[in-house]
Amino acid sequence: MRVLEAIFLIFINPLFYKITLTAATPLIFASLGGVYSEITGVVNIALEGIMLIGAFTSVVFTWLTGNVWIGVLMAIISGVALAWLHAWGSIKWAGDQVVLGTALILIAQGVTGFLMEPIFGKPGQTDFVGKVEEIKIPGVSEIPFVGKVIGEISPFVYMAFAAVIFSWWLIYKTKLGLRMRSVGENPEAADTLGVNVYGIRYFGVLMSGVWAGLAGAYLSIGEVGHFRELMTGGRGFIALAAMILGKYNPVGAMLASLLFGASSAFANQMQSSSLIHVSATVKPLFDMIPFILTIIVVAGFVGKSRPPKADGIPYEKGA
Amino acid sequence: AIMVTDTGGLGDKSFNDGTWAGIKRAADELGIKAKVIQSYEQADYISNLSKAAEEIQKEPDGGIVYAVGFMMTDALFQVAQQFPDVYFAGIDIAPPTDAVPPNVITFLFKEQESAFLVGYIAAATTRVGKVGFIGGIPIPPVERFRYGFETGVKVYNDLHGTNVTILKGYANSFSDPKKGKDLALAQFAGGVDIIFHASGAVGNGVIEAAKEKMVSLVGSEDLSKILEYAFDKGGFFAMGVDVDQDYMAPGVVLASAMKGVDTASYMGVMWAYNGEWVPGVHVLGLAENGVRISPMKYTKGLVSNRTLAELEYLVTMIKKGTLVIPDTEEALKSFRTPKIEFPF
Amino acid sequence: MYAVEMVNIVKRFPGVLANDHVTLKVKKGEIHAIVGENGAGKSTLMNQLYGLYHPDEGEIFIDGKKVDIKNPRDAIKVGIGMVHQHFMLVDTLTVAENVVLGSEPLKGLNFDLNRARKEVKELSEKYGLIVDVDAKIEDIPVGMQQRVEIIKTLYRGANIIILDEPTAVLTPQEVEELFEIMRKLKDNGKTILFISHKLHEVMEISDRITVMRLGKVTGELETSKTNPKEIARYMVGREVVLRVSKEYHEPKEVVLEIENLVVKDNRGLVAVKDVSFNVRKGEIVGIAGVAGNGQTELVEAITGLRRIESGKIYFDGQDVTGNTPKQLRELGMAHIPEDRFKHGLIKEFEAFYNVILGQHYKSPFANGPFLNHDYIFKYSKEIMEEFDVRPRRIEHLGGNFSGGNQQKLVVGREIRTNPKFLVIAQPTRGLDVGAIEFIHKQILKMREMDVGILLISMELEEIFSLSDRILVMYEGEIMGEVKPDETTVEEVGLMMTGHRLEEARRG
Amino acid sequence: MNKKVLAILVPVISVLIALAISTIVILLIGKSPIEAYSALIRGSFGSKQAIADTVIKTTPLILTGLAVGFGFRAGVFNIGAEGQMVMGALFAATFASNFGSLPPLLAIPFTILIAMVVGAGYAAIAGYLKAKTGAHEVVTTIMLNWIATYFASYMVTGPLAVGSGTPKSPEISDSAQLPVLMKVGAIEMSAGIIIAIIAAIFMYILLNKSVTGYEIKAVGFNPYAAEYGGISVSKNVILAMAISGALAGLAGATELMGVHHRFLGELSGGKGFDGISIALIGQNNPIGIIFAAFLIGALRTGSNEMQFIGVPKHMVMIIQGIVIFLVAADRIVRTIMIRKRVEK
Ligand SMILES: Nc1ncnc2c1ncn2[C@@H]1O[C@H](COP(=O)(O)OP(=O)(O)OP(=O)(O)O)[C@@H](O)[C@H]1O
Ligand SMILES: Nc1ncnc2c1ncn2[C@@H]1O[C@H](COP(=O)(O)OP(=O)(O)OP(=O)(O)O)[C@@H](O)[C@H]1O
Ligand SMILES: [Mg+2]
Ligand SMILES: [Mg+2]
Repeated sequence: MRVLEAIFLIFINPLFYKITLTAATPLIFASLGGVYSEITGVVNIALEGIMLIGAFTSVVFTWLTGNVWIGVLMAIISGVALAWLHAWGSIKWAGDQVVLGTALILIAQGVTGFLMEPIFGKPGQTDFVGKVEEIKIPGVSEIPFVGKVIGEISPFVYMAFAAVIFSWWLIYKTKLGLRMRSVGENPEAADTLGVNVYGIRYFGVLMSGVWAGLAGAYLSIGEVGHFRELMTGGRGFIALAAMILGKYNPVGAMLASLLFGASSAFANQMQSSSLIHVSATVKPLFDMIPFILTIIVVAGFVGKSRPPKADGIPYEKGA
Repeated sequence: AIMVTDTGGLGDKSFNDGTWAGIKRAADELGIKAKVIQSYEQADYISNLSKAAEEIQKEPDGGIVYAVGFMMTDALFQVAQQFPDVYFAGIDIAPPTDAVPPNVITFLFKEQESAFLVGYIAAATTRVGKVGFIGGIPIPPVERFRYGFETGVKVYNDLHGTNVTILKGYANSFSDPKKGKDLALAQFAGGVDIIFHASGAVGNGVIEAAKEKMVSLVGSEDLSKILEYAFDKGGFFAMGVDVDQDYMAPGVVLASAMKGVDTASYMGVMWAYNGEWVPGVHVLGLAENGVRISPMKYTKGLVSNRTLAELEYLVTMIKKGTLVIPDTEEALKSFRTPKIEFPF
Repeated sequence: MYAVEMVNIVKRFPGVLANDHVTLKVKKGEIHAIVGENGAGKSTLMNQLYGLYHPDEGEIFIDGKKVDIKNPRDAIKVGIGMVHQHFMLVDTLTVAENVVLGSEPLKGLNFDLNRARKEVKELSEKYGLIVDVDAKIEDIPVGMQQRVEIIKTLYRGANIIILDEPTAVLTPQEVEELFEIMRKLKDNGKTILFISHKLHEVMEISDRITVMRLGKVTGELETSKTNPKEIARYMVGREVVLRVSKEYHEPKEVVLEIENLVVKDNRGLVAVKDVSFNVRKGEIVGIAGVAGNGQTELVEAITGLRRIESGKIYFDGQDVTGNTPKQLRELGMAHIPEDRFKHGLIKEFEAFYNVILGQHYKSPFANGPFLNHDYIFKYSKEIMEEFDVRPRRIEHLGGNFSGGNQQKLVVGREIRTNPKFLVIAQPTRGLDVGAIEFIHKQILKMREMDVGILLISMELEEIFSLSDRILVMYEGEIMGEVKPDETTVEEVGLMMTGHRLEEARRG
Repeated sequence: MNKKVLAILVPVISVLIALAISTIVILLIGKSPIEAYSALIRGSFGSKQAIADTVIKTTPLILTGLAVGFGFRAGVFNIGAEGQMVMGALFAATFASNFGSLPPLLAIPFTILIAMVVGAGYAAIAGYLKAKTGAHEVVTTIMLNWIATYFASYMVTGPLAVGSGTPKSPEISDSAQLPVLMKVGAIEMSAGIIIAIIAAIFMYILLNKSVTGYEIKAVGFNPYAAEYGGISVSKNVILAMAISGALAGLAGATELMGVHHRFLGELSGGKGFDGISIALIGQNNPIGIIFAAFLIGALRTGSNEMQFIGVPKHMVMIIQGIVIFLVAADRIVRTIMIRKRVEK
């Protein structure tokens, strides 16, 4: 009974919904990045690395210029730069996309770790360098309950949802989107119609750099205002899972990210509930909830998620 | 002197950084070389310590090898046996057996003592009767911080007839600040107003969460405005760990439970070179200046003078040994607040 | 004036001379057929015209003007459109989207789907190419997919349209429709290049014919002045029997008995409705029908690949309802599947692994848990020899054989299991006349050896020439049973469109 | 140039290019590249100790490489070797601390068996879900990794925890420890490498000589054709995952029984993920995987020596990253080689 009461209290607490949103935001961005890349046919396991680079660069430039938005911009640029390496290796040189992705994660981890000392004069983590402030929307923050959820929240959360809408529009409503979907599914067919397969794939991968870079920027200057080595904590892989769970669709990826955000917010609140009496060392086990829930959802409700047919296969003309 | 880090590496703002600071200070004073090797994975410990010991053997004046972090316990003792002519020191390392070889010293800290003090402050300062604790992974030093914190709250309750309760949580990580922030926000949502963290970089997120909540309440990041508000109405606070983290969010970090790792490592190097080597385990607490609490540069005004005076008194009791803070789960369970009569 | 002139085209692939100084001249407004054995170089020649490959030597003239076609975009510019042997469609997109892909109409920033749909509808009406503009490609039948391909070329304003083996996957009705469309296109002034292995089709539709063999042109014929036998001789370099003749052979006991079988398709709709029939040893029962009338599901149910909703299957007197493919194989059933890419072959396996699929775990192919490679190599050499699989390399990967040779591998594998009963679906789809002759002979040989055979084919000619009895399927039901020499193509055709035997007889 | 020569030359040249790129960085931080690289080589091959170290590092990498590689051959992407390795080692450690009464001849195979069975079972969860519900194994194995990590962390800080230092399980019985092949100082090179090589041979035979291998490959290449050929697709998907997981569990066993002798918090240390690139660099071929693992193992060992001359550990991650990148996009290297030859 106590447990039910605890759960009930969690669900009626507006902060649960706010933490859900902020926990989901980096996943939404990163899984969108995955969607862009994979619907054009390039597997992108490097999201974790791109996020890390984005988190790092945004802190560096925020620190150098004092302007967080320059930090955000540079996160996007650096994300695109790393994504470009992925595109170059996997599109131009037809390399194995999974291996290239893991290589880029290593490179991102190495480069960010390595540059700490020369740039900040100390390794490991930086001091607080500044943060994108939460925005307060006057009307909204007065609404009961809702105001507590989104009345004062990071602009990145809004950006994430805007990005989903934008992406849905781009992918399903524009000529570019049509071409993206076609080169991921049947690049030969697209090629015979004069669609520039390589160009579109580059676009998809570079866009994944934009989104994953933003995901990284959110984690550092969007949330905590500093950089710590490996601070992405595996979210790139979770985003990958969210993308598959969301069936390679921006809206689906968003829903999967929200599911994940909600269950980790739930796990956090369960740990922090004064109604649940377990020994302190058992508490870390609550963190398993999101992962178990995801398995149940993917096995029980989602079933087959079919990747684009040409996903992961380098396109070579005339083969 | 050569220091081998655990896989956390330099930049943890905790034992690796602290040890390195102390070694460098000693090396500068002595005019010797100091080096650091960072371990990539657990399997590196033995080979890195062995290599470091070989390096030291080449030095005409000898030297000392530092193993930093409880993860290196087994490796340190295995390697030290192989190099009896090289001095070894371990930070945060408890010997697996009672017999410590003559070439080894290890330092342990009574984290519980400094955590006791911040727990006491938290209990005295909370306006809602609820405080929080966030740990990284429940490893022994983290747990000792928790035991101390819980004891501090309990003693305050017992002495003042209050009923301050504690929410506890762990991040399962030492390096994910976002997780720390989410967990802290969850605890704030659960009704606490002060959170003590012992969670490495995760704590940066905890501090950020408190700051965000506080700034939102006050409507300004200005220190004097924050303090003014806090003095009148309370607010949201974090408490730091390992080093003085008060500066990370002035006015919001109420106090930090510090651990003098640098003092220990400085001492070790000095002993090795000055021939004052005292092998064995050195447990450093308040009495030995191994742990302490931050001077509360910004926030002293938020804690009542009476509380500060009580703290002074409790510190002397601990130093004298008349108040023993539990360092195990069992000791915590059976801890009963002794009779304490403040002389004022 | 020629619409297309390809002069002295040479194209080499590693180790293969695919086109050896080929010259092809196509008049404006004619339907020009190109025929030749599998691997003769027809597709290669057309791919160069469409800019997918670049010729090593030779020149191309369009309407008398020399052109250099570097990629499909160049080809589209000079008015060439191509419908490939393997369709170039994006399965997950709709018909309209597929058609306009690469030259999409816009409305502001948005892709103008409505205009695309309207334009596709207009084209479809103008040429009688019936398509559902909003259906996804993966949901529509092959015939419609082909019409989409043709619309694609028209949408881009093609005047010269290449159709590479368009009829291989079509039902006779669909072929007729296609020919109607081709005539309409011709009337509209379009020039058509038409590749086919079916000589009667070539005779029916084309104006002139170019015959290829081993990368060279062996003949240029006026359709009105030639006949199938002559074409076949140019193609194969010898006399070919175009229609195998069979002797009477007394059928033995029943080997397969189907009772009231009901099977559902992938979408969960009933595809086989209450079907009953039997097959005896030593006889060939042919199932005729337009594709998509439940034949695929019927075959899959019989061979254990698909769940049965109700009804019974008896094999050799034994109830085998619900048995797995493995159990059925062990009882002596063999299966030459309709889709050799999907079911028949593992493209990544070498020929020697492909020929043991289904028997790989049995002695002498395996010794306990291990494969017996010595025997496997020997066995696969024998099969390749006996069934004339080219190239004769047992380590060649399944996917690297040409379609005809892949089919021979599958046929060889299944026949060599010495089955009691053989299910054969579309055995000669896409094969040249020589290969068809060979496979038909093999099927009749099995009949002589008292194997019961169930033959599913969309080629009425094939059904008529091989079967002892013909069952006609329509919408999952058997419309009637006839003997080939007691019926006519017209009667079967009527039954294929949903008339029961009695109605068809009445006329 | 024939294919085999190229297959060896490409990684070698990739290493050279990666070194060339990092030379620039080393020069930029004011160190000598020659010194750095001779340290790298000395560190990985320069002494008995170095060689032993390299072998110790290579062993688990071979096994996780085989695990992932086997999965790829069977058409499943087992991104969960990490979790399977952890679970295998954790359960083996739990039981093997009580094997004191068993002779090594029983205790060793028994411990190995536990790790393999647990690894197999854990992976089979993902296999089962894929076969029965179509759940994508990349999603489920990523999730299972996290669950394993948290579970293991809980076990060594809670129920299994011993001592006051490291979160760790009790030491496994002596009889369950792998025999030491070579001992240099405190560094013990165990028979783990022999187990890894046997596993590679086993995988080679299984894939290339056995009926099971034939069926697993058939299902991986074309499940429709496999089913048509009488091969059960769901059985083989589960089996393939299980075998892959057993190999990952074996990696956990050799780390447990040959290196740490107890379960420690960071036992896997990302080796399951390393397995992905090792498998693919080795082209999913057992022999290739051995060489790829050796390449990465040697780079890692050598990197520690580089730290002595002041090149930070991150440099090696970058070098490794570049090597893996170039091996994946091997056409870059091939193109460079062809251009070079044309110039000549
Ligand atoms: N991509 C390729 N790589 C290597 N060789 C090829 C390739 N494409 C075709 N060939 C070679 O060119 C020859 C001609 O092939 P092509 O596909 O043009 O034959 P075809 O006449 O179209 O046969 P079919 O009637 O079966 O369609 C083949 O025998 C083959 O050896
Ligand atoms: N990637 C490849 N590598 C080597 N040879 C190939 C490759 N692709 C095709 N070939 C060769 O090209 C020839 C023709 O291949 P293709 O797929 O066009 O067969 P086809 O005869 O046209 O098939 P169908 O009978 O279905 O028309 C075959 O002889 C095959 O060996
Ligand atoms: Mg062809
Ligand atoms: Mg062909």
